[in-house]
Amino acid sequence: MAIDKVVGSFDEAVADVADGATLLIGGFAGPGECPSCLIAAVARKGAKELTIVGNLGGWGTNLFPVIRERMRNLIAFPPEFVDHGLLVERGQLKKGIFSYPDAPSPAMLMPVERAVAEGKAELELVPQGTLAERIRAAKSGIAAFYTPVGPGTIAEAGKEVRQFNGRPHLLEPALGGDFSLIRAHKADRYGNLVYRGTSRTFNGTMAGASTITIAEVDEVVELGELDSEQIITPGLYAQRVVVRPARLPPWDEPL
Amino acid sequence: MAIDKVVGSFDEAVADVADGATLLIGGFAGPGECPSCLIAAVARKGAKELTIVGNLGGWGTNLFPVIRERMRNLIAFPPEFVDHGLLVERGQLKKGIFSYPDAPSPAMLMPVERAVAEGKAELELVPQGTLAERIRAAKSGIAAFYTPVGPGTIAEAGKEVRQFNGRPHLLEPALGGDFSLIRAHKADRYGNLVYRGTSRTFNGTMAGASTITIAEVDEVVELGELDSEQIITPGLYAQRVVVRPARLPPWDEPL
Amino acid sequence: MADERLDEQTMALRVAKEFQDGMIVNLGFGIPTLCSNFVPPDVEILFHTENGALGFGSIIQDPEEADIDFINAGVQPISRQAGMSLFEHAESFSMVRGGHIDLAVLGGLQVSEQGDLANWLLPGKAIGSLGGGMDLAFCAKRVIVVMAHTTKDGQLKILKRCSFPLTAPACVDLIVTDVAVMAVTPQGLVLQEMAPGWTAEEVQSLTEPRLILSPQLKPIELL
Amino acid sequence: MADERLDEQTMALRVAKEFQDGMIVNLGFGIPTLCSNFVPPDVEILFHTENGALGFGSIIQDPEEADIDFINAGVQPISRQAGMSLFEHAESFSMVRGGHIDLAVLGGLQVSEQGDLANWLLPGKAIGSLGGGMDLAFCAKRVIVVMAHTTKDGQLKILKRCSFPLTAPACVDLIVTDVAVMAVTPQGLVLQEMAPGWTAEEVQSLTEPRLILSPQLKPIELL
Repeated sequence: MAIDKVVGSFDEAVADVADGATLLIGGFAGPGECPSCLIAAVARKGAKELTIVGNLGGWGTNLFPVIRERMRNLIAFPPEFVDHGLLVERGQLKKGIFSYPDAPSPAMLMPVERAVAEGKAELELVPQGTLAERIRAAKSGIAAFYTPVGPGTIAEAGKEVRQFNGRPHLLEPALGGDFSLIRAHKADRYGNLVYRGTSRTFNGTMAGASTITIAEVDEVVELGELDSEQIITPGLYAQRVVVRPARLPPWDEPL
Repeated sequence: MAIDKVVGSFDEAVADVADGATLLIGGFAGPGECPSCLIAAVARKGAKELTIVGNLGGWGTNLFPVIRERMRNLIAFPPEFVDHGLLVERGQLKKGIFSYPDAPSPAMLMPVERAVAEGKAELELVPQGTLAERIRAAKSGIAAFYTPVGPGTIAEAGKEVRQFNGRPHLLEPALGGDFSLIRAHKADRYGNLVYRGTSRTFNGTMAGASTITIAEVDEVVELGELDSEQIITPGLYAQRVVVRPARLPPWDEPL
Repeated sequence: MADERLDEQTMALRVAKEFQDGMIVNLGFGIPTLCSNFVPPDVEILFHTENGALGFGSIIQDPEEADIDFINAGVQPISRQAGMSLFEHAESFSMVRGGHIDLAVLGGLQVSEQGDLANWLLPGKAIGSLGGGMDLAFCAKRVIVVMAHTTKDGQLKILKRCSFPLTAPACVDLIVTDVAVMAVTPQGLVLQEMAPGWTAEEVQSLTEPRLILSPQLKPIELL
Repeated sequence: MADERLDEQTMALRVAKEFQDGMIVNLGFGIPTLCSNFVPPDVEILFHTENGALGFGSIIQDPEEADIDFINAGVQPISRQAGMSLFEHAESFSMVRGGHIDLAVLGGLQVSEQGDLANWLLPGKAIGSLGGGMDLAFCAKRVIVVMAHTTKDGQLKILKRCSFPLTAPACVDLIVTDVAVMAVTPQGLVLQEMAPGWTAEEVQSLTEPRLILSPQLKPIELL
């Protein structure tokens, strides 16, 4: 039988995301690099007690229109965009492991800030490079590593400190998930992926760092159309591929 | 002033390789992926007491014709090819850190096997994946990491063993160099690199893992000719670029 | 009373004088981002952004031309440029942690005379964001902090010890403010340049640690 | 006296029956490489090679068509194939160490009843090569060793304990030899299949640890 990782719907792709699952959710901060349809499908499924690993805490549906309006003179954000702030708003988060959880202005509160303040969720704050490296370690079978980033700061809390070359380092453990939900540009049936521009970001890092990696792509192309030299994520790191429509429907509609 | 990393000659490119230097030398096992001209230039310079990090121990000039003849019915190896076995033959090696130091047949001896037997050089034997990861750690500023590969084998000797997830792991230190000598296909003046086929191998890994990375390439192209999405080694990892002639001259001729 | 303080553009201009040919430079949010407008004409540098690009062009000003797949770490649209490369996040921070970034220009809430930097937790917020600033502060070869010399309500920001939680200890090499340029040295903060019309005493009055006056103390060059 | 032993091609054919749809498979040097000739027609698998390719095609037999930039870890020329991807060495071993290789087929000098494997130091050599075999033996999801049941001079290779230095302890799942197929289980080695004409006693006589006879013990299927 031919290998074919393409799944017909987003709802089908996330059907086995169970309560208590750990999700690595790709993206950085903007809509270009965010797997919005996969996130919406997890919201529709309603899986609870999730641990979510990502860069941002997530804008959510209340804050995003404000941000979109602020950014209007610089860049046009599609109004249908949702990020994992949606899952936080809907009470699906147990623990967030983020690099950038708070809103960029003291006048705003991200959903995760509210959830933590109300005692409904926990937060683990991780420097961005350490977060990326911990995820990469999970993909790469590295149990833990020593980084020079963090000694003498909040990042040191609870961590082993050890000297290498006369400089203190922190021991940081691998951080893998049950599912990586990522955004890519094109895929083939083997799960080979290419990205577009800076949308590669944490998406490329998280591919392969979970038991199941699901890629939300613009297009599935014929095998061979992706040049071997140019494939960024080799297919063995992606287990499922779903094609996203050109225009996103409202998040609560089946897709 | 415009950034321009292209150096006019191989001899100039390695002029500051001093006695006692640590060289990471790219390649895997065959001639396609080996920076032959850079190695030849180091041989001509005659730097001594070198520590060489690489996959193979190096065929050298005596054994290579034998291997070439053996491979004749499968693949045509260019006769002018030299690898770092040349440096071993010429007594320039103090210590080799290799994954595959011995010849594939008990009837042959690689130069490094001779040198070790005669007490002229030391050898550190490293599993190939651990070697690659140690080099990558040097590039990435990771001081050391825990790998599940090696406990209960020769690889454990002298290493810290620690349990993670109920499984023993070895602590492996980063392995960087003074110079990485690598082979690539094309470069631009920023030092951006692309490779060809399986020639990427340790070349892509070693780029950026030394203070100075020198790339031996087939061609330097105009800035912008390498597609941003397809650049494998971003230019900040390469400090020097040298163009290799279509046909290699004998190794002892200035180049 | 002291003369006017420099505006943000002028501070950025001053920082950009530190750009040297061939440097790999990462600019943080806010004033640091403005530095990209002032690269000296005979200097070629490459900008790095944490979210995975090196050697990108200017910030795009027209939203019609912006592309949501080409942004910097401040979510500003960036233009493509010959020689630009793209990469994923772990690779991007291999560059940072591995010491491949020559210069990071960061904003600051507080800087100590030892060069400690605090810039990640805004006063009054329960939760802050480390982002990529901590990695940059620890690992860039050189760190310049650019910030107002004092807070809007007159609180000192250059202190003997930071009271806010640190981004990184002993990481800052140079402080550029709206009134002065100071180098962090083993002996303490060396006042090197002052905004036009300012005296060393006036700068000192806004600075908690004792400033060492550079023998080459001069006005900030604004051209 | 026992019947003929299987030749290398036939051993490779038997191993290839373990290939299941969608598997990522790494083949070691020697007999394992031959397995690529026997992929069942209705099965699509992707081959991984340590030197940085996944999903490549067959070994090229004509040196005129060979390209020195497209080789496998045994330095054999490989053909390009739709869906193939290329990567550098650290990424290649991220795949191995990270458990992304479903099946590794390796050669062996000795295998113990606990599934310990020794295959990196040839007898009589002072120096051996670990290569990528150690990483594969430790980290592939499933490890099959394919080898002659005994050495050319009749020494046993399937032992209670390996006398040669180990490649990895307790790593082997299945042993395919020129006379038998044996599974490594917590109870010991289970004899599952024998070459045509062989008896369990004959296989046992060439095997140091006591073999457990599978209730489904049968001749090796050769089609």
